[in-house]
Amino acid sequence: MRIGVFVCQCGTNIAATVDTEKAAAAGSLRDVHHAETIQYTCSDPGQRAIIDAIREKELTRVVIAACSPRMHETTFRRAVTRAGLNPFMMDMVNIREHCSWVHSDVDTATGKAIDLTSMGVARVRKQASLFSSKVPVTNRVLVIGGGVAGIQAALDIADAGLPVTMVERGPSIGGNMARLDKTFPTLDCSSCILTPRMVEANQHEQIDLMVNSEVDTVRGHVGNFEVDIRKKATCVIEEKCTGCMICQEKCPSRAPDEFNAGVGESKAISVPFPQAVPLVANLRKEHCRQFIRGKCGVCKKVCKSGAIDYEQEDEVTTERFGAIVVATGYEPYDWREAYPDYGGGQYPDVITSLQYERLLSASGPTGGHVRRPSDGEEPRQVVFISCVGSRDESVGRPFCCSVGCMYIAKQAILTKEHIPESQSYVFYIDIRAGGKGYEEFTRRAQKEYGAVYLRGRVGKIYPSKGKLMVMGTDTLSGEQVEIEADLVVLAAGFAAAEGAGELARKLNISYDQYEFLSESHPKLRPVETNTGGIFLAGACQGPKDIPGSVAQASAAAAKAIGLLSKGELETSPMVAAVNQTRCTGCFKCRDVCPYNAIEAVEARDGHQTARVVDSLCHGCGVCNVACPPAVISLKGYTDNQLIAETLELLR
Amino acid sequence: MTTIPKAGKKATEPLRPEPATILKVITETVNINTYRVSFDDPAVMDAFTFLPGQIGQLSVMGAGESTFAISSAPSHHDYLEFSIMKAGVVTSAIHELTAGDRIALRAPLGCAFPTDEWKGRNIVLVAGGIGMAPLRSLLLYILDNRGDYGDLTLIYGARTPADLCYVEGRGEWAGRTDVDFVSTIDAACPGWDGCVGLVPSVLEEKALSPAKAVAVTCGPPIMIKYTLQSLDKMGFREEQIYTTLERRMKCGIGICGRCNVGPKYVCTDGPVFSLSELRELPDEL
Amino acid sequence: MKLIGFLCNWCSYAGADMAGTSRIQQPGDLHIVRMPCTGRINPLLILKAFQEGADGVLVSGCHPGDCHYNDGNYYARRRLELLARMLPAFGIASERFQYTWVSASEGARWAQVVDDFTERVRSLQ
Amino acid sequence: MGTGRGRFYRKGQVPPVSELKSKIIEALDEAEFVLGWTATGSGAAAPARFHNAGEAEDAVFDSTCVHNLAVQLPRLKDKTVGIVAKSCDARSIVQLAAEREVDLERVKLIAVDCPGMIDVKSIRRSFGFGASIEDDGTSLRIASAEAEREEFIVAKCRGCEDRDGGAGDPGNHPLREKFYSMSAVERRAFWRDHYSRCIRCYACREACPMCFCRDVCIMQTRDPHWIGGGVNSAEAEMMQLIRVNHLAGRCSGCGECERACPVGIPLMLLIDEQNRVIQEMFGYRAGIDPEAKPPLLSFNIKGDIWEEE
Amino acid sequence: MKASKFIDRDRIGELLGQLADRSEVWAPRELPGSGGTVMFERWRGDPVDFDHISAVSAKDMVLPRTEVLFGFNYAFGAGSERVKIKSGDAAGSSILFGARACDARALTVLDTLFDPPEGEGYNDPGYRARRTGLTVVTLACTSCDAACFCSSFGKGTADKAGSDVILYPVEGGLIAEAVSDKGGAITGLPIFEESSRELPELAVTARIKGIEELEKKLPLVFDDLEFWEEISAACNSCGFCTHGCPTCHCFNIHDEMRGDREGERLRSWDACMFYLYTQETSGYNPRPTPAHRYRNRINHKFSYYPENQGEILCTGCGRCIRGCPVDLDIRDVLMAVLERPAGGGGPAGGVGPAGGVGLAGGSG
Repeated sequence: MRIGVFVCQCGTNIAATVDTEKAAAAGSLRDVHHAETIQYTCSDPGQRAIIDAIREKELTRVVIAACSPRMHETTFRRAVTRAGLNPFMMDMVNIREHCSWVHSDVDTATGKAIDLTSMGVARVRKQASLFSSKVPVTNRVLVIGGGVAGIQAALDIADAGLPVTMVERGPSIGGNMARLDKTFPTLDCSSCILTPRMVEANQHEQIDLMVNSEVDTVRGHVGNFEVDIRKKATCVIEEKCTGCMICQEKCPSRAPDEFNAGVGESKAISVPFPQAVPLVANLRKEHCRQFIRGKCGVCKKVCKSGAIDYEQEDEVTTERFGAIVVATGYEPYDWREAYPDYGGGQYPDVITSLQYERLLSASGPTGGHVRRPSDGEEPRQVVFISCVGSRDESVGRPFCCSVGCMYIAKQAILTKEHIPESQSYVFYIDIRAGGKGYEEFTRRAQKEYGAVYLRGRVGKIYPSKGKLMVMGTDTLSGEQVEIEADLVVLAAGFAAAEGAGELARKLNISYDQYEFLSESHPKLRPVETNTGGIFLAGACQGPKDIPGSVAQASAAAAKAIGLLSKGELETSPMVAAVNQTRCTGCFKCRDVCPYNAIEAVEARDGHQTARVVDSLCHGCGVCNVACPPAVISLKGYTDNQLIAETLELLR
Repeated sequence: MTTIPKAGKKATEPLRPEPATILKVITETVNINTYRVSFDDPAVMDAFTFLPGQIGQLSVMGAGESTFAISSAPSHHDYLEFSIMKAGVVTSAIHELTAGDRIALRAPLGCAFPTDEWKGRNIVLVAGGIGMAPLRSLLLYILDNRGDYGDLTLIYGARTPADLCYVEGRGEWAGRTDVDFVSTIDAACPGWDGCVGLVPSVLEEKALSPAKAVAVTCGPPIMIKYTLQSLDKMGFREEQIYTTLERRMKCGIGICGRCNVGPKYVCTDGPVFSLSELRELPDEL
Repeated sequence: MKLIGFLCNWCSYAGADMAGTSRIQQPGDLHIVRMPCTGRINPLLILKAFQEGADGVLVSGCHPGDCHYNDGNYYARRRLELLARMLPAFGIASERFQYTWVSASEGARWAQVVDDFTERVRSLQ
Repeated sequence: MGTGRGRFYRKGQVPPVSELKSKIIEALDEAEFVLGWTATGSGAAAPARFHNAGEAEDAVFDSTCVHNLAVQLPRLKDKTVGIVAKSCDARSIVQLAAEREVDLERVKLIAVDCPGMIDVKSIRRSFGFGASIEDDGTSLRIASAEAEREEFIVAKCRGCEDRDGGAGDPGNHPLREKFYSMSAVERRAFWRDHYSRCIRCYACREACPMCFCRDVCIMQTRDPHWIGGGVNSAEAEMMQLIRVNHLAGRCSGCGECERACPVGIPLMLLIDEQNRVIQEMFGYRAGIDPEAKPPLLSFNIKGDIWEEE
Repeated sequence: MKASKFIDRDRIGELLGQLADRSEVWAPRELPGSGGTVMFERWRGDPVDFDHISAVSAKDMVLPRTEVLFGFNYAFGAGSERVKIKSGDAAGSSILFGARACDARALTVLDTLFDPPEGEGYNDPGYRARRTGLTVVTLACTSCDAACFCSSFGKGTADKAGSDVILYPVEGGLIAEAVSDKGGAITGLPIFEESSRELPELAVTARIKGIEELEKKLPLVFDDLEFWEEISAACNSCGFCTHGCPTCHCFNIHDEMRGDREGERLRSWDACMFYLYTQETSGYNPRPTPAHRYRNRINHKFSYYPENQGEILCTGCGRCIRGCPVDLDIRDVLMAVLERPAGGGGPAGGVGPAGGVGLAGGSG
């Protein structure tokens, strides 16, 4: 073994307090065949001197005592690579930030620099050449969820030339945004801006759209996932259905209108909404006479294209993907159980904002005329209550929904526009209007549209003579307020989409107590998950408005595109590795791994052993410590290296 | 086990190695190097003799000692060679060494091939992989004393051409008329125009006569197993077949206990055993 | 005195760099060993350091919740707290060991930690 | 405590020996053999395996059956076996199950009511190897003479909550008071002195049901090289540090390490202390619940019992 | 026979003090806080335990648990590194006081391997130095316990092999008989008085009948792995039986570094019961299970060693029986081997009750 030691003077930054010649003489260590001081190791001549010495003295390992490795480790790794060494055969010792700059006494600083250099030599002696390995990837991305985030991610990825499969659980893509009437703060028509994107997604050559479909199982890992997708039987042959809606017209079985959030009614066989993509009918067996009574067959009879098939069964297909974008969105918090004082759902005229959106929408069940559900009357006094199921510790929902304040303002404005003689009251906790143009928007609702904002929570709602009495406290005036309302709109908070936790378990990603999916790092890795190759977009990760969802979707798309752009994955060489002949298969490593990077494989003698999936390992080394026989070790930070480094100091 | 007396020094400190220096490192394969070493003390080097089949304990101070067959010719009096595969702690340390680095050595240890007994006989050497190391020493010995022996055949196989050691030697042996040398690899591969096939089947194809012959085999266990079957088919009797055993060793002088097969110690009674001797031993190979 | 510090690369090592960049003077007894994460620090390494004569061992990592690897310092916290409580039974004064959390921006705090720890161990000598 | 014991260990299932034998025979329906004890001529019972009804005739259970037979289970992973177990042994089995080293479906447990074990080792040292030990759970006769039973109860049984009539703190080590009264410096000297007689036979490790890495244990490997190969006080100290560290949150305090130690090193002082600390920190006791998450393989972001920094 | 001497029990401390002035004295003592463990320790004035057999044999007087074979260091100077080997420890003279006949006789067994007559093998310098400097003062056994079985070898509990002095405990003191000149130098000390007392009645231990037959019988059951598996089923594969044994002598040779520059090559006790003992780098292990290793241990002691060296590698001290954590009694194993039909077959049978089958009872 031939080790070279280079001690940087860093001008006088180091040399002023560390006698670098002495520190280099610590190059009088075992196997050190070359030692020198260099004025600036990181400079071109400095690097050249290192490279020359490696070549001339046939050095096989190098220790550079200079500044912090956080500063120049990459520089010197590249330099030794140019000299023909493996980049990891270089180790840096920090004698500037940790030594010369923090000690003024020359003897102290020099002694410490010598110790640190010897420790570096002891450590580099145990270093092995490290190589990254390359894994070919599947150039296809799975997008789970067809809301605005999913659509955006799919389009961005597809536009980059990568094939995408978009899986949507419901009968149409569009998600919650398709239900909205207008969007704040611009009051754009929601479906006007969304529908073209939905159509584009459906028609895009690179996008394979699968509605009525769910992810069954996920195997494999980053670059190469294998996913079983279940397409649920809808009794309608998608390719044959023209979306003519004649079946819906003739169907004798009534059913709730899911798209309209329960306000209004639909049929057992129906096209979910007029702008649905794909425009295909689907049959809900639980409401269908054919299935309940075993006799009907009307739709089959009236369908001219023969698209009805009562025998249809679920279909499971298996596809391979290189990356997965999860965009499963949210659903409005089901407030009914938690708020008995608001009637717990007993009063028909206490509705959620999403239901109100449908009443405001021209494509809604009332054709855009605001009519209250109980008697179809136009409401005059409308009360909005914010933070129902948000920011409310008492019901276990402490977080902010981040959009309630905004859409209440929007709905107050729209109410006034629809019914000029109406009066809106808004009960709020705080007004959170942090976006561009948001604050101005809430002001407009008050100033221009006369909405009365009352700060405080509503304590009780009770019916009285065909009206709803809303009792609350105005905490600003300290007075009890009682308002006689025709309609009460609750700004229900965000809840994770149903089954989000289950999906997360299938994907092996983590989620919080509310089943919102967890990003890998709240600041620096906000769209990644802890499982490599799986990215988050939109409200599945936490409450978000539309631009936030779209932005995150594009970010997730960029991550997926970046991941697959080279056609293969280069894994970090400083990952953990298992000595399989000695592994006892206790899997404590797997128990602690934050990245699910450990898998079980069968050793040659048939016993189960652990194996590290290089492409998933981030190199934290938690497993190394958890392994009692230490057969899993973190390359570059092996036990033997750390022991040697420690003992050299204490020798 | 053999008629060859124990070679080696009558050490006053049998566990204390002699300092030695690496003269040259020859890269054989991706994980096998041959190390040419000589004792630092000229008197020790001068007095040093060994016979093929004997072994040495090579030390890297701080890493420890490990046992290797001497792979050079006994006729070289100024150095000896070991071909070493990188596998454990000591061999990894050895693989870090370069020419001029210092090591220490206890050699020779163990018993040699009974080359005196074999005089006048035909010799068949069958080697696989790193198992060529002891047989190379034997081959070179026979070539140095060519007149003492009859026909000489060497079959040397490895998985791929890149796994064959001794590229120089192979060139020379192939060019000689007094040795029938076949090198073979397990499966055809581009750039290899030599013999392809597993060692035992290549051996069988040779159809050598067992009369007046001795077969010596060394290599991976699975190769030895099938080579023995082939030799049996060819009519070789157990006492005509020799091999060398490998065992974890420490003292090399028959005391520390770990290398025994039944009552025999591989380090002192072996490593060379005839098949008939092995058959006498308990089945704990 | 020989003090050894095991620091995670992402927070505390950077915090120590920060102290250096800010030229905050510290006693020279502590020698820093860079670790990827406090989760990589084996309590046995600390015990071995004591066994081989270290006068003190200091461990520092990212504040809980800020781990570069999400969970590493949560595991470390349990391991290190257990070690701290066991040291007296092994016969090592608990003053000789400390674990703490220093972020990349807490250069001054790092210098203070080094000062305090060095003084604490020195007072035992 | 957790649900494990209720599911797995029920107290007082098999008091009389005749019943024990029939339980063993019953277990043999499915089990290849049953791990239990047989009488010997040396005054105390020894571990044995019973393959059939005939062999089961030799089965005994008495207060000399101190061995924790669970130590054998990890190496019998591929077999269905029966095992006669005291409550502390059962805790080891539960902990092995929690670590997936034992499949509870394949272990036929024969739980026995434990009267508190007699310290055979100390009797043999005082009365000679082979001295007869007669004990019915209430009165003890050694070498045919009356003896004070409580005096000869194994230390760990004194504090055992599962022993009939037993009460007190866990970990009633005879040296406990002395140990806790020492300063750290004195303790180091105390240990160095005890460790100086370690012969490095690894009996402590091999007797431990949780040390199932045995063949690849870092006490003996050179890669990684945590510990030198010498037999001396310093290496013995490192050995015990390794052992204690590896047993954190996994040890049920069966005491086999100290019992197995042929040179009488009071290993349970460290083990007891660690078990106490683990309970104090995490409210966790190993071997109670096979579903429980071991404390060092899991974490709480908030809500750990000790004060977070 | 030399004239016998006598020393009053009360003056033994004084005697040891005189001996300790001349050399290191090792004697058995009960260690405080060890649950009554008796071990040989350097005598520093503590009372000697005459009543119990030590937990571990006295073999580390000649084969220390760890000894330095030599030290080395990598010299300073870039590019001019040198391995410098320096010699190991030199041994002084020492006295082993209160050994038993089984301990003393074991030394003669070890001599065969480590210090054989010229030309019959290697002389181990460390062993030779310690052995030459060692005086063995043996205590004859007037009582024994159920684990003792030295009488199996036809040697008494006052067998003189390996001893320099034999002490016989009698009323009020010890009768001392010098066996060698080295011993004579001790019994010649004025603290001893001339004596014509009667020697006490010596203990007779249990016996294994036909222990010599094992050499031929063991090879016949070698392949009967099922038998060995049953026999060793409870064995945890620890190394107490070998480390406590006065005749087991397996060792490991290993290098230990102190820092990066200097280190030592050590020889330490090793045990054939350890998995890693025979583990090869390739991962292959010829003795992978406790059964394989137990079989080798028994064969080595009672077949291989007798075949190679002409004597059984066991002196019947019983330490492996007393100290076994799982109460595995080697005598039961040996009896089972003798009873086992050659070539296997029949039920594996397990180990019978100790102190029973085939053992002639002892007295004392």
